[in-house]
Amino acid sequence: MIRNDIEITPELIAEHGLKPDEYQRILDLIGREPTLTELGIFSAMWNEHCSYKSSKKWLRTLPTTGERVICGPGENAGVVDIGDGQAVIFKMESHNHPSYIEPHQGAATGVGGILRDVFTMGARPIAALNALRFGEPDHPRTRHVVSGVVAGVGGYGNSFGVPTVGGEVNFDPSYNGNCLVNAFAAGLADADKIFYSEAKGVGLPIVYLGSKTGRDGIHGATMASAEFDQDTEEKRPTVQIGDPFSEKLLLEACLELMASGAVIAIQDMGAAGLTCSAVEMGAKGNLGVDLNLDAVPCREEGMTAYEMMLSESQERMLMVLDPALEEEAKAIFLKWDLDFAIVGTTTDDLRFRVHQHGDVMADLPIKELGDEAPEYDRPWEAAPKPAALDPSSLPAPNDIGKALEKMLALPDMCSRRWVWEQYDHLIQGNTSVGPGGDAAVVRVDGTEKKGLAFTVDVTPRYCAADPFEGGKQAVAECWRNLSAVGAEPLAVTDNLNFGNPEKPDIMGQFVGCIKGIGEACRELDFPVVSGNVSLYNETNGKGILPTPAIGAVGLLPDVTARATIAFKAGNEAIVVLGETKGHLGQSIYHRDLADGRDDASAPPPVDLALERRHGDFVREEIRARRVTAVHDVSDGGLLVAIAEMAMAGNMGAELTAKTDLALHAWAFGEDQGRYVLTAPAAEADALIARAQKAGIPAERVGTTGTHELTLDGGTPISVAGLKAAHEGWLPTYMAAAPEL
Amino acid sequence: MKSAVIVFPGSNRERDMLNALEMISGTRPAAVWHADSELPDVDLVVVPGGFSYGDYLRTGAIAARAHIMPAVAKAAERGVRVLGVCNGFQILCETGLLPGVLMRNADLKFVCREVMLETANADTDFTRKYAQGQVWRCPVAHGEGNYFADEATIERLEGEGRVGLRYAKGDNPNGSINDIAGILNERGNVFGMMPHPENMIEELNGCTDGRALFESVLEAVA
Amino acid sequence: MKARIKVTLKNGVLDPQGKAIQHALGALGFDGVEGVRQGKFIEVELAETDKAKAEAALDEMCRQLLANTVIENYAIELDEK
Amino acid sequence: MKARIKVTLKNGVLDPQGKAIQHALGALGFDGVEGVRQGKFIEVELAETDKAKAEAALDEMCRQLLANTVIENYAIELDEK
Ligand SMILES: Nc1ncnc2c1ncn2[C@@H]1O[C@H](COP(=O)(O)OP(=O)(O)O)[C@@H](O)[C@H]1O
Ligand SMILES: [Mg+2]
Repeated sequence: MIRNDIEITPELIAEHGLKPDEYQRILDLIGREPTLTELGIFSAMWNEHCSYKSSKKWLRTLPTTGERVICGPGENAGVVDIGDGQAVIFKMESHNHPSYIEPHQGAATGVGGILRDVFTMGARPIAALNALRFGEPDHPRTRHVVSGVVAGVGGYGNSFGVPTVGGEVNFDPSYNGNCLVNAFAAGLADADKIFYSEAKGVGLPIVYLGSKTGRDGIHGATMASAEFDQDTEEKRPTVQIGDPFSEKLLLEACLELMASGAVIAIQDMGAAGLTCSAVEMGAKGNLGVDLNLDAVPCREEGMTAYEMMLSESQERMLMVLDPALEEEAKAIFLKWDLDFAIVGTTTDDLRFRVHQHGDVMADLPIKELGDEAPEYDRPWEAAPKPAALDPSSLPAPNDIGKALEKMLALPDMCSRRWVWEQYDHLIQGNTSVGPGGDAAVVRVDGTEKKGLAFTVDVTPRYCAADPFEGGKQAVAECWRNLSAVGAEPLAVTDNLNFGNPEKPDIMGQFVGCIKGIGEACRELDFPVVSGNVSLYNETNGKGILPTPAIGAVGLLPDVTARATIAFKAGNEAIVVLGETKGHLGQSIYHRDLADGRDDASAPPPVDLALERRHGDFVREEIRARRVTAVHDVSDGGLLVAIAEMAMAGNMGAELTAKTDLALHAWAFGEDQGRYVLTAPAAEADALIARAQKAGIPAERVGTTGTHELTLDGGTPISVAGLKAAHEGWLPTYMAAAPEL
Repeated sequence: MKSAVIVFPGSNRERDMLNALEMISGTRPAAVWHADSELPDVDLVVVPGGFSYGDYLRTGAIAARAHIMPAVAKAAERGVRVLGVCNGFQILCETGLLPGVLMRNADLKFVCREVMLETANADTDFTRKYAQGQVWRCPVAHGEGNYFADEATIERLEGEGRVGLRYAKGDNPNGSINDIAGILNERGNVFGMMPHPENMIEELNGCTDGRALFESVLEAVA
Repeated sequence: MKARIKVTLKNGVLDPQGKAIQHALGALGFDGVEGVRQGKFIEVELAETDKAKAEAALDEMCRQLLANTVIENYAIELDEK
Repeated sequence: MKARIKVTLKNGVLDPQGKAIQHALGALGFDGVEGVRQGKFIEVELAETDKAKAEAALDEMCRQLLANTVIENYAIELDEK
């Protein structure tokens, strides 16, 4: 039993992640020593995760508004108008640390959390994506983490019933002790039926919904409880277990409840569940909150106020209820076998009061818990702008075909089929383009042809070399992936994963990336409507590669006019859009085939005006059904893009490199803003003419056909051989040490 | 055709099935809640895919004991066609309407991909619109589709033409015995299958090979 | 009253999990693993205080739900009070 | 040598399966079921004939594969020969 009147020692304060000056701030704010429960509440509200104390200043610089933006950052997820009275609601969130400790459950609960964020706002989830970063393949823990994370992501989404349609996977030593699991979810709702977390009305019941509260994930408390809790025979695991079945019930019950008109405000319980959700709802509505913990449904006996306030048990919600509809609301939850308990009331005195067993366990000013959270302008230091790489410093490969095959079988470049075949990407029956292409395309349920496209992207090695360009590039690549399927890019969400912000160089990476993201989003009219920051991702003092993952959503008026990457027929012209300059700095070729792991040269620069021009052109061509396949050029460069199209279509091509560049620079350079298109041979000239008229460099580089790729009349490269290499690496790697 | 789709807590492909049946039969099926004890008067009862009750304990085990299931069994007795897809197949096995059991996939992984199916018996109410031996495309999405029954049962199933669908050679995604993808009861009016024909019925799906399965039932009850 | 129930696959019933575990143990370098079978271990807490009644109820539970008696055996063990 | 391993969830760890089973038992009319926890029961057949060695090997197997020691406990029982 943890007592509430325990002496607040400096050690206890430190264990709660509060700095001495932050504790002083608490003392000044409340004019007395906090109780243990209050200390817990402060630690939850003022930690990096909830308060964004290191990042807030910079997040404010992001563009968050736009014609279609119904709700930007500040709610559970962003809301964007997609016409016809409909809205898409989406967000991305990290579950990095829990996933490293227990990969399966960590990833599963990450997916559960983001799905809840989306349906809390009244949306039925229609798509999930996941951006995953693992340690180097040879690291002893990597396989275990990969296998658990993938099983966890799949296990939760499959059972819940949302199609997992895309994502990304990278391997890098910087993630050896700190994997990244970033989960994205999108949902669909009527634009006039969005639910928010702002409480309204005094004296109204606050209702607890969903699963019961247990001692899951009580972080700060673990150490404390070890001390106070001498007679526990086993150290309490803090791992949260996902229960997708309960979440599915919660979804159905919530949507039914929302349709009933009983919901005034609603908020899911995520990190520091009851504390964060109750404080946010009250503070947003300028109301106080009185909680009666005796009414909270508990899974375990003897839970203290401290534990209940900090528990991160999953599949729970809090709402302000219209009392007139209480019986109706309750019946819905009982029908779905979920807990429904009135645990509090809204008040007009702006206090956050927590009662248990007749005692007041906490009594704090509710606004200040959020508003007065520390905010830091952390010192930052920008790394010097890197110089461009001299392409002639890189050796040419002996055999370009062998180099291509090797490249396609690299951990970072191989097929992710092993991953996404464990995800149900078809459920709901609306998947038009699943994993394996540029962006996923999902038909809007109930419409004939309207569609939404989704992608998540970032190239961490670019961000490490030049945070600003890397930030820009992440947004540009999203833009490109959406355009490449024919979608109009609407808006983005971000998941900013970095190391320790107290180090000026790491903070410099953060600031640089945000500036780059902001600039790209502004230039491309691509507002940031939601997001999440994950800092302190480091092991033994070494940070991860800066990884600001961007998730993006686009709109298609007609999914039958979307493009896919596969070659469709023989004798079609292959046209490259955009200029090929052979930029090899930070390229996969340099890093993995030319020994450039320590490359510090500049990543390919991103020209945003050109991105827009090229993307707009490609989208128009797709919508006019004038092109038969489209793929953007990214990691690995042009030849890799073409090979991916060939493998997807099981068809070869004859290619000619009309260039002054060294062949490997032409083939593997990672210049931005490029697309590969195919069109019937007879229409190639017209396509090129249209592009040039739009001011876009376009060039025919070959013709589809046969079962081989031939470059400049060289040795034919078997597409089947490439495919075997490409498809083979991940399953082979994972089979080496099977897991259960 | 009048049809009903049973909905359990945790079912999640019931909407796909409702939509598919409506698209193909022209009539919106009734969605029947697990806690009901009666079925409407229908020609076809479908137990859809999903994770009923989280598939906790054993797949389909808890759903098989739901209130509505005796009514489904009675309907089957009366000769009403009953189709179980994926979790529905697992549930029908658990209720005993179909023999055998679906174990975890041999590689213990959930698998979602397109497979080739072979119509092993085209002379059934569920497959008549396919040609005998026809190979067609259909997605699977399951973690426990590894069909198993004792030798005697398998022999009977095979001998009586009750294996309706098989995974085409080399395309068995789960280790299922004899590549079995779908089986019939003795009378031929109850059919269970792991793949999802309801996700292969319109241009959006890239192929419409799954339609013929529903069209077969449509014809059978006409 | 506390009960522990072991549910095991009958002989001859395919056990993909057991097979996979055996294989994985081999891959991890454990030699001489000649067979693995995986079953379930279910702990039930009952209000009932009469041992005979509890046993009868548990047996029914196993038959009706906890075990699929076509392929599984079960064994019930009750805490002595 | 034959071994039986029980793998159970640690105290306090949520057991969605157990919860669902408990609920289902209630729906089937079994009263007084106050809690259900589901674990695994694994039977392993070893070539090893030395009890101490077998025990050590099994312990390693549990740590490395059979149990997820972050959330699970395990208990090993060896056949007396
Ligand atoms: N990097 C970011 N960019 C834009 N918005 C952000 C970012 N990080 C967080 N936000 C916004 O801040 C709010 C709080 O985020 P968070 O605490 O992660 O949400 P939740 O409480 O739903 O988990 C959300 O509305 C989120 O969209
Ligand atoms: Mg939230």
